[in-house]
Amino acid sequence: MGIASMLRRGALALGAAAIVALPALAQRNDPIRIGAVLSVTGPASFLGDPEDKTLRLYVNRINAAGGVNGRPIQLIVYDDGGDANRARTFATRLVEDDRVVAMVGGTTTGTTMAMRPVFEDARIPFISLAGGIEIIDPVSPYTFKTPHTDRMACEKIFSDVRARGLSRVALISGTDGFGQSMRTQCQRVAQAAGITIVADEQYGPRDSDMTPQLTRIRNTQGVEAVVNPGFGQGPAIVTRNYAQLGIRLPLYQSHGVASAQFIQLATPQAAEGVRLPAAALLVAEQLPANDPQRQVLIDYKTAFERETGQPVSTFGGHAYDGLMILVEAIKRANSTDGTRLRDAIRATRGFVGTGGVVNMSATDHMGLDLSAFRMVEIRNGQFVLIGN
Amino acid sequence: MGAELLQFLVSGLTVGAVYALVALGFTLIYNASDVVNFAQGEFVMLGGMVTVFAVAAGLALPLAAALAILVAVAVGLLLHRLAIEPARGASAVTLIIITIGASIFLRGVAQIVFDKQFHQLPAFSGSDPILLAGAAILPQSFWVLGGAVLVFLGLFVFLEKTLLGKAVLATAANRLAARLVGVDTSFVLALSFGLSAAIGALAGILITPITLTSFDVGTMLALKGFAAAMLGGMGSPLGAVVGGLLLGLLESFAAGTISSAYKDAVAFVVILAVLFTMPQGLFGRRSVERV
Amino acid sequence: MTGRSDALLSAENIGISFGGLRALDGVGFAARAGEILAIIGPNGAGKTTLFNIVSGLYRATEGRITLDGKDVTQAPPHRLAALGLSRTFQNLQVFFRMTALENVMAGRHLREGSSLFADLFRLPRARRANAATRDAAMALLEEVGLADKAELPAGSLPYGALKRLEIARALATNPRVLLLDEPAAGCNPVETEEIDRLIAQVAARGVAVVLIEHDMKLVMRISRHVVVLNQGRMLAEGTPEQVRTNPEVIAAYLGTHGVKEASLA
Amino acid sequence: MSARWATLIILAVIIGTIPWFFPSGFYFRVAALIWVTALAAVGLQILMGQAGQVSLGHAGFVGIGAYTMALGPKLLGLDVLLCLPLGAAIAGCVAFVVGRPILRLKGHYLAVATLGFGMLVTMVLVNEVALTGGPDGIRIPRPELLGWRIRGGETFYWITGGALLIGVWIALNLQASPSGRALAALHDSEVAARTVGIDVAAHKLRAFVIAAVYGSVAGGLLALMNGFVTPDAAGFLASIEYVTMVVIGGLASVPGAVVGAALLVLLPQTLTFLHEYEQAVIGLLIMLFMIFLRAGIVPGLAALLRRRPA
Repeated sequence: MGIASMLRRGALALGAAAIVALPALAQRNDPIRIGAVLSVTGPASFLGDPEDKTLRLYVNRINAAGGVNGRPIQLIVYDDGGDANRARTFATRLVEDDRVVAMVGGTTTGTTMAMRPVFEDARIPFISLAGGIEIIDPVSPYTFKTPHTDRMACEKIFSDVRARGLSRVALISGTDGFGQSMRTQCQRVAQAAGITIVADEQYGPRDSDMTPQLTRIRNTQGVEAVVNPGFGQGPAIVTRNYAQLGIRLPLYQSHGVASAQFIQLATPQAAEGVRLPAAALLVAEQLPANDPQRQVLIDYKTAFERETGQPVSTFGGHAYDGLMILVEAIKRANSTDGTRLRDAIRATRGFVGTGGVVNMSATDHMGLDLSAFRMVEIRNGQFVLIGN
Repeated sequence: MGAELLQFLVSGLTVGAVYALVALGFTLIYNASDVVNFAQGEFVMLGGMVTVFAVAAGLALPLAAALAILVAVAVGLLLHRLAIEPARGASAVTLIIITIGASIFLRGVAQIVFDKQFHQLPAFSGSDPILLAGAAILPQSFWVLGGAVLVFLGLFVFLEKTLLGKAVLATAANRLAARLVGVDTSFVLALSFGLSAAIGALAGILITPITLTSFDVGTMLALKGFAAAMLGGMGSPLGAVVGGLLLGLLESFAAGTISSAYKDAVAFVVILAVLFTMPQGLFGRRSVERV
Repeated sequence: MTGRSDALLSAENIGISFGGLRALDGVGFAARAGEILAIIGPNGAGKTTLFNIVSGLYRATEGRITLDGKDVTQAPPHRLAALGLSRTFQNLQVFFRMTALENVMAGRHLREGSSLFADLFRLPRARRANAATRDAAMALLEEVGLADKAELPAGSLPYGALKRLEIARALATNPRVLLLDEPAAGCNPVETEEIDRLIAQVAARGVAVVLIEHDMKLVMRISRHVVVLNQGRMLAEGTPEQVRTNPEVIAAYLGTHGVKEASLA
Repeated sequence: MSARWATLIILAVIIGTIPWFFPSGFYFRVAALIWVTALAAVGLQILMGQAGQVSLGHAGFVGIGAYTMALGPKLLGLDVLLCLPLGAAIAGCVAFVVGRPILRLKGHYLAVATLGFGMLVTMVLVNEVALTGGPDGIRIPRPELLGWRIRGGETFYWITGGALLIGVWIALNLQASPSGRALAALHDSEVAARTVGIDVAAHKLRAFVIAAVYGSVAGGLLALMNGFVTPDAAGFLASIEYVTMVVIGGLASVPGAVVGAALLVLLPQTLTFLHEYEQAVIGLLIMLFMIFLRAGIVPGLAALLRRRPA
């Protein structure tokens, strides 16, 4: 081997070393590292994708506006594909390798629960974007969440059912995490809400025809309303099949379909009259001018739709809320120390997000009450806010 | 009661027709190569997604559908040319893993080229259900069933009445012998990939108005289609059709009468029961072990 | 006739149908220790089917098979092997992914007396069994003249060697009855001679050898008794001399060419 | 003999020394994940590579092992560490019962039957919410040994590394033993295997049970180190992944299963920079590996090395 080639190899090795060393140098620039593990692909990509887009969009905006406390934010996003084991690995990576100061993410309750111990052990604040109530009940010191819980969705739906003078409800749920978790919560709160569950059907996350289940529900004696916990394409097919079979009972969808896309997928005719509990994001323009959320919602909606060309969904909104709560907490704490940051997040009061007005406390790591949920009805292909 | 059973029947047949088309795609490629093509579901995805995006881009539905089939066929041929042909002579399991890789690849590309949202297509001839003896049937169901029947008939005529079809059958029966009598088995394999892709894409186009579509619909369909092909007997086109319809019916009747949570389990238990009594499936070649 | 009391293996009145097709009907034979019995007949006569039934791979529709006086008509192949019946195959059934030595070692399966537990944890028992098997297999390879090819993958051996390898593997089970399905097919004269010698050696040890063979020279030279099948039925049976001169056999099977060949033997 | 020891020594050296090069605790986690996944893959290698029986339901046994860690303490009040052998026993029994009828099937029919088994396991885990926590998963208590809480990536690294070493040792023992020879024989020719006295059904069943025990122990360790498990662990996609690992590493090779597992665990970690292109690239790489090293990585590279004398 000639000297020239040896030199060339040496130079290559040096170059490689420089590349490896670069991130270390860059740290002196001191960006605030925020991690996110999202289900951007996989069965929950319907949720994870808008979350991903929202985080990237707003981190860019914040950095363009000068960052937080004069420091830029560095967002590190990993895609867990919906797999809890992989999520856990990425969580470890964020903590051990990327040394993030906080985490916004965890698209599903399953991935969130798998990641929680990593952040709790490392004393790093973790704001989850998943619905399951077990994430924050009982409270873990460093874990927060922004979406309403599925229990709240059930309570909201059931109170609307009662307001219509009805009480006998049939459930048809997806067997995905979202559907199963909400189904369980609905069964738990039914009695207290004065509701009797008279039928309990299920469908797989990729099923393409739910007429057998709905036929069974139709043939069940005394059903007065039908509730469909689920997300993705399942509820759209349920809604279509519901119309196809000519069932006239009130149909309730969950907050899992809270996107204009749902109406397109289910077709406006079939979706006519369907009600669902949703964050105000869907009906931003219909809010009274003095509603504190109105401006926040319209801003987010415009920004998201302009950036992505896709209809806004409440899931992206959860990510917005999580990021903004964190950013405000960093400003208030003027620190990125885990515990001080946690205390600052806990001290969030009157934060106006897309999901509602958030008031956290040491015992409430979500900070939303039932009023944050609005009951909307689909009329003529539009979400319409109905008085409550 | 009768209306209810009819409802399950139509639901089962519609879903089953799609399984049957996927199973048929498996069978064609399997017969030409012993490869179980786990990317078969991606052809269904391509059929639906390309049509959706072509319609959104302003193409008329028939044109969009034709384009989708062309795209799927091109992908099928490329898959054969670039991934299966170079690995010729490798063991069946190696080839199967290649198709699994292909399926991951195609899904990965689809989520970039298209998106990760769900999409719908308008029904071809209205979405007002037809009431038949108390059962509500979507017009699109007839499209699906009719399309499936046409494919079955067309394939039957092709295999039995044309020289090329006979070459395909000969290859399926005995590859070596077929090669000896002058059949270009490599061409037959390419043809099978093209044909399977076309059938899969057609299934995707027909079913999308009922079931919606997204970049990842293929996995579950491949799984069900594979099970259907096994139930019918691998290698038998008739078996693929019967297996597919039977699987669809099993699921719909199980969901409607036994348990909707365990309907897939019921279907699989029946498949296992069939295989235990008929280890080659319903219509599989029952061969005595030659030694 | 069939069913002689001193027969080690006897098959009586064997019949089998495949989907309505009568493949064998009323066929039988008896093999005695130390004796070489040949089964001959034109292609499709049912010789290999008979072997498949006797070795337990197929289940006869009717008939009775006894091994050393025990009724083994329903016994699966591995039970038969344990009782001392082993065989080779017309279309080679070699373990192609193994070496020649390992092929023969696999044939020692029944003699190894190791347990799964011992195997998994490599207990002394398993190691001893392995070593003993290796020595025995090596000796057998020596006997069939393949010792120098012991470590080669079986897939790389020539056809004639594979035939002998199968015999070695069959012998590894310590059989009392050995079924050989065309052991000399595809072998050159030198190899045929070697196989000839090998078969005689085995029989001399007291093994009952049943042979399917097309090579008439070989058949006439080494067998004591010949059974002729035609279209699934018994055509004739007797000493090579009796069969050779049987006009029915000549007409149906041997033909002019065969007669000439047989008379040369 | 020597190849067996060489494999074990190389693996032991790798497990023993790579922690020196780990820049952060995260690498312990990834490496532990490789060891534990490889353990499951080695089990499948015994079934698929040595005995030649396909299983598309291997993750079902991983799931049984993992959920035993959660349900044993919850339902029976058992110590979580006791649940590791319990899970192995349960998986072994399930495999014994299920394997009997299933293993009569061959090739693709066996594939679909094992697929069905895996689906049934997943379905129970998903649907029996009250028992299993449903799709959102269930927590596993943190283990304690003599009052010492087992936790931390480093601890699990050594536990899983040790388990893999034992697993590979056993698999290699089997391969070179009379039982292993019987498996290899029935893999090559069932007919010939039967005629030399090998009870084919019994040996297949043994391989199935052994594979199930491997899967279950791996699942239990995975659950322990995650402290949490969801039905994904038992799912069809996981089963496909195990098959891919075994085939891509080299069906006939025990170390191949380890290499295959390492590859499939590392790919998603190293390709994160590709963002949305990651899936496509992973698919492409799987295809390329199989096209160019069709016997698998380990046998393929070994053949290349042999062809090119040093």
